[in-house]
Amino acid sequence: MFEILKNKEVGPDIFYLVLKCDELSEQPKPGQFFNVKISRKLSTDPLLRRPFSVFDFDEDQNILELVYRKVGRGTEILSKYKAGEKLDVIGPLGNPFSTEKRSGLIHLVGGGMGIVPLHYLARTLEKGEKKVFLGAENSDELEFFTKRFKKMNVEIHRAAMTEKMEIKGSVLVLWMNYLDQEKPLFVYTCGPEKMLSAVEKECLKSSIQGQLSIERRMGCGIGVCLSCSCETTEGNKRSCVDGPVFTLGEVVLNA
Amino acid sequence: MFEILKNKEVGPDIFYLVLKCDELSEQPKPGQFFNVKISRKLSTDPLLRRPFSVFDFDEDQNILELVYRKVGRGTEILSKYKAGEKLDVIGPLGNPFSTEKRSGLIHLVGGGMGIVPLHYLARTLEKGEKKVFLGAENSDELEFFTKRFKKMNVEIHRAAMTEKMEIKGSVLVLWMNYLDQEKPLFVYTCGPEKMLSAVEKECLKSSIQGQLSIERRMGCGIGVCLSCSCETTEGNKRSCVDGPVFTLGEVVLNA
Amino acid sequence: MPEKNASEKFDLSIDLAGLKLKNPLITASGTCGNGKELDNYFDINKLGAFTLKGITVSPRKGNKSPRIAETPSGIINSIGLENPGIDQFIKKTIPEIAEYRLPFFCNISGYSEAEFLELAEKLCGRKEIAGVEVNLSCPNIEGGGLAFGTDPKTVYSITKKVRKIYDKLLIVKLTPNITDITEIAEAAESGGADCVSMINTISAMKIDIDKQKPLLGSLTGGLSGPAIRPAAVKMVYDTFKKINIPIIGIGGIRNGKDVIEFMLAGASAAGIGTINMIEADAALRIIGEIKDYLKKHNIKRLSSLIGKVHI
Amino acid sequence: MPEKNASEKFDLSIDLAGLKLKNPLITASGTCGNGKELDNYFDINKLGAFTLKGITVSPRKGNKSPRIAETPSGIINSIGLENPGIDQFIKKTIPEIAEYRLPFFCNISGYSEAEFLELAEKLCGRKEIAGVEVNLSCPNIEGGGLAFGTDPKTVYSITKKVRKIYDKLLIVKLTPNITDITEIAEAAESGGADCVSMINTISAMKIDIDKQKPLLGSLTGGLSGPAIRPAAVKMVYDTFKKINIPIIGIGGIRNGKDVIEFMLAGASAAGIGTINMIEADAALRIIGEIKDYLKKHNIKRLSSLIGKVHI
Ligand SMILES: Cc1cc2nc3c(=O)[nH]c(=O)nc-3n(C[C@H](O)[C@H](O)[C@H](O)COP(=O)(O)OP(=O)(O)OC[C@H]3O[C@@H](n4cnc5c(N)ncnc54)[C@H](O)[C@@H]3O)c2cc1C
Ligand SMILES: Cc1cc2nc3c(=O)[nH]c(=O)nc-3n(C[C@H](O)[C@H](O)[C@H](O)COP(=O)(O)OP(=O)(O)OC[C@H]3O[C@@H](n4cnc5c(N)ncnc54)[C@H](O)[C@@H]3O)c2cc1C
Ligand SMILES: Cc1cc2nc3c(=O)[nH]c(=O)nc-3n(C[C@H](O)[C@H](O)[C@H](O)COP(=O)(O)O)c2cc1C
Ligand SMILES: Cc1cc2nc3c(=O)[nH]c(=O)nc-3n(C[C@H](O)[C@H](O)[C@H](O)COP(=O)(O)O)c2cc1C
Ligand code: FES
Ligand code: FES
Repeated sequence: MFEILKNKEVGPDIFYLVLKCDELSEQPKPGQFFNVKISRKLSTDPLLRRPFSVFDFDEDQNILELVYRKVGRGTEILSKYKAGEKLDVIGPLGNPFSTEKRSGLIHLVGGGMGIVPLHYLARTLEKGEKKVFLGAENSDELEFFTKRFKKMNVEIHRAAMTEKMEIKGSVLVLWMNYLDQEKPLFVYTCGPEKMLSAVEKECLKSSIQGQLSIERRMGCGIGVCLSCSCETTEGNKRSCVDGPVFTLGEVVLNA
Repeated sequence: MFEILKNKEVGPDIFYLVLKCDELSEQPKPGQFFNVKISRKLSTDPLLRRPFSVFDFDEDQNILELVYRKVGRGTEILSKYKAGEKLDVIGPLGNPFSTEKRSGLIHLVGGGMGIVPLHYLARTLEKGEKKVFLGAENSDELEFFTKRFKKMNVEIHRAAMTEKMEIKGSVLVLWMNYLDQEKPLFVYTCGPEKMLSAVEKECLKSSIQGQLSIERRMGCGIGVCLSCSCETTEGNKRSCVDGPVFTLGEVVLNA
Repeated sequence: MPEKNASEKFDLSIDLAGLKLKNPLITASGTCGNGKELDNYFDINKLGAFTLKGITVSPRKGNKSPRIAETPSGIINSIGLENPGIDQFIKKTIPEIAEYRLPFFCNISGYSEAEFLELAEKLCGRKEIAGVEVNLSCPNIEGGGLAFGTDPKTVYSITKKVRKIYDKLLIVKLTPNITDITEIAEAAESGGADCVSMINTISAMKIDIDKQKPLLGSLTGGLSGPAIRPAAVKMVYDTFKKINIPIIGIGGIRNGKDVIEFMLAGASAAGIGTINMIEADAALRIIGEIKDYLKKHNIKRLSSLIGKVHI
Repeated sequence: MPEKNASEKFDLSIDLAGLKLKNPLITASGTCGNGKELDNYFDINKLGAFTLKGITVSPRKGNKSPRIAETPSGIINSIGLENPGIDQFIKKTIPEIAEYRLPFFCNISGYSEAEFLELAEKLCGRKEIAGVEVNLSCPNIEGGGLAFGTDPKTVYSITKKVRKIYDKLLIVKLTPNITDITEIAEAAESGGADCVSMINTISAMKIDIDKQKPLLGSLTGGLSGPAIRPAAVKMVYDTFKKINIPIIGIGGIRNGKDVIEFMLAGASAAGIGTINMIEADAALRIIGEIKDYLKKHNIKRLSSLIGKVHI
């Protein structure tokens, strides 16, 4: 059981959840996720856990940060929890981003809540030249993320669908503008599958290596139920334990 | 939604729950109960509400006091709620004790959590001679109740099953000792059905009038489902709306 | 700007085999009393229709208590059709409901074909009653073996005979404790039912592990509440493909989204049962939630959603 | 004081048609992977037995995603028996499980009688496998109409033929989507099954009301989890009266009390499914809770509870 230190709205229906987690078996890596039980102890509804990516982690104090959007029943109930209450959380789970040192430009392309794991990733890739491309519906949704990305050594580019930031439109278009001028060494991406698919296509076309993180509906999060199977070049894989991070080109995406 | 002001253990597995309830449609009367939803908003488990008798009510400040024993899943979850949280509660429900003025001795006989409604009843019957007989497993279970009854004009007699208080044994035996010496004008009783049945028998034998409050497993608490039916001299009645308070001799008890 | 105002108006009305309901919400039998209990909490005239408590020929005391047990997101009941019998019902209940302005359905249960016919006959011509719901499915009754509603031939026969006698809305209520519920629905349709209502409760039991005895006085009972909704939706979905009469979807509805789910699956109306036991005025909230959905999706007529998932 | 210590020891062992299990907990097929996944969280040798994921003759990719939906206190799955096929299973999975010291059961699904026989034949004589569970009940497979397990004759025939080929523990797994599950249990017993396991999932569906489409890729699926427990307990209770072979009770078990409930109803062992997806090491907690119950009630042998509610 992890104690809630903070659970507050930081954007339109976007919540920032900070947990004190002293009994972690291992330090989370970027791209991994935690699986949160939403119901109270002894209640069986909602039954399934909800997966959330690591937004940040402080290894000195064992403080885990998550960011989630209120989209349905589970996240709505979660948003009502107060500081001081405890949550039943398991993790870290899943296959992380590769964070080996690379000497060259790195792009991080995130859409919507897909931005979350890229934050911890960018923090971990501390050294080295990085550009992060953030997209959302409007600038309010990006405010909290921007504030946090500004604290680190990374160049930030932003697009919103309903108002002009660097451009008005999708982050994909914004990113492709840059791709016309420069060829990154490696691309990390997370967001809606349509976006992932487009990013992947561009990268493969230009022989740019990279990784994506996908969000398939999960049952267990620990590899036992096959709810999260995705088709890959090597047959079906489980996105919870074999993913959520995959190499570009590996997974058949629902575009 | 009523705000929880206090929810703390005041005896072995016995909790004292204080609620601020400003939107009450009417002031509760002794013997009435409130029906408490245990699950969080949007959760459907536990599904049914749990009925609890009024322990006390402050009409100036709209403060409702309940006392409950942790016996199962619902009360266990309830015991975890903290001050500041809100509870979905409906009431007051049910048919109350008659509190007409009576000039004569009144006995109140309560066993276990059956003591709860007798407290508010005794408070309401402020004037007039009253003796209250309290029974429980041990003195710890009676401590909180005793403290509260001491604050009012009432003579207190106590029995415990596992240790000697006024006697060691059941409150029934204790009460019958007094009954040998005096004939009350009216008897109110609440507790296990076996006890109610014995009290009723004694009263009917000695032509003493009185009322009892029974606890039947309820579905709705508002008279729509017939889960709580009990057989009476006038056919089936619903213990939630026609009761929980009945006249001695009216209900067929499970002795 | 009259258009804007107009676009805020939603048509929740439903045509139930010729009977017009102002909205799809119908109380499910046995969970809502006979009107006045709920009317303490809200104006029941706001409901689409009201199904009364189950009625039998002779008075019944019902089952031994306890009659209710809680299970995960559900309840098991074994009320056992406690009711004063049809004659008392006609004398006392019918005059009581006369004061309300909404259609009332009478839920009838028999222990033989003859009893169903007797009940239908006695209700025939009662202007206060808009329809009869034939309960072929109550699993609580100790009437030797399975419920009437598990055999298509019996269902056809009872429906046909009741149809001959009863000229207003005839609803047949289906039991889910069956391999293929669509066969029974087809039998009811062939027999002349105007619509089917589904589902009744799922056979279930709970054991008191401390006493090492069944918890309910009658040993077993019927499961209802949100727990059963996914099974009920599937049955409505399957049945919609097979019959041409309207379906009243019932089972675990607790909010407007659930009503929409049943309607998309094929229901024309929605029965609300267990939720009323927890929240007496749930119907008011649900109507609001249905409107919110229509608004969000810019849908004018709720009835346009019926069976839409099949398209 | 040796007596005191002795009274703290409980015998949790169970005799499953001659196979001795150290405790009644058996993983339910498809919800627990094939051993190593759960072994990351606890020593799976502590389980009574382990049922492996469903296997078919040919490899299967499973159903389209989404394959899982949440419902009140339950889930609907439509995995669709994704598996590598029996040959790959024998080559890769069997060597992997060889390292554990507990009985493994192989859950087999066929699309024809012949396939069941082929599967049984290939597993026959494999010392790593203690038994075969014949899944006649999976509702997910689009195999034309109802599941094998809804017809007593088919069940009898398949059981009898598999029995001829397969000499170790033969479990027949029953579907709850049926009017009378006891008929099927009797057919399995007559066919020579050593025990039955029950229940598989209940047919169900969920609709995505915003997309106005079924939520699951395969449209419908099977309901499991606490929601179905009351129905499962009732079926075990009914079946216990009719057959003389042991029952593995499955359906919504989440704690020790639920195991006790199933055993009182008539189960000799308990399958744990959905709970493992939420709490990987639930089995350890459950074993502790069973001991707490035995202690509280001063019961020495857990097996003394089997069917006790019938007495
Ligand atoms: C690996 C992974 C990491 C994620 N990280 C984040 C994150 O950091 N921040 C964030 O806001 N969201 C994240 N999500 C999505 C998040 O899990 C869902 O938004 C959330 O589970 C929705 O729950 P709900 O009850 O509010 O919605 P409901 O729609 O009511 O949920 C019903 C069921 O569907 C599942 N579900 C619904 N939407 C999704 C979805 N998009 N992906 C997967 N399952 C879904 C739920 O888990 C639940 O089982 C992540 C998902 C995955 C798979
Ligand atoms: C009119 C009335 C007034 C009551 N007042 C008090 C009170 O002031 N203080 C107090 O401690 N208890 C009181 N009770 C009993 C209290 O309602 C139950 O102890 C409580 O509902 C148990 O819930 P649970 O989930 O912990 O137990 P569980 O056993 O897990 O409950 C399961 C179900 O059984 C019902 N149930 C279990 N025990 C009882 C019981 N004894 N009576 C009725 N229903 C039961 C529950 O409501 C629930 O629906 C009262 C009961 C009634 C009917
Ligand atoms: C307490 C109770 C009493 C019921 N009585 C009847 C009845 O008399 N006749 C009938 O046809 N169905 C009866 N039912 C079944 C309901 O009408 C309904 O079909 C079922 O509860 C499923 O809907 P729900 O999940 O919304 O409750 C009863 C259900 C409950 C819970
Ligand atoms: C994800 C999932 C996969 C399943 N796969 C199988 C299977 O392959 N074979 C089978 O016989 N049952 C399968 N089942 C059914 C379970 O074994 C079990 O019978 C059912 O889930 C009820 O138990 P529970 O409520 O404890 O989960 C599966 C269930 C789930 C949830
Ligand atoms: S979610 Fe269960 S295997 Fe991935
Ligand atoms: S509890 Fe429903 S009528 Fe009394």
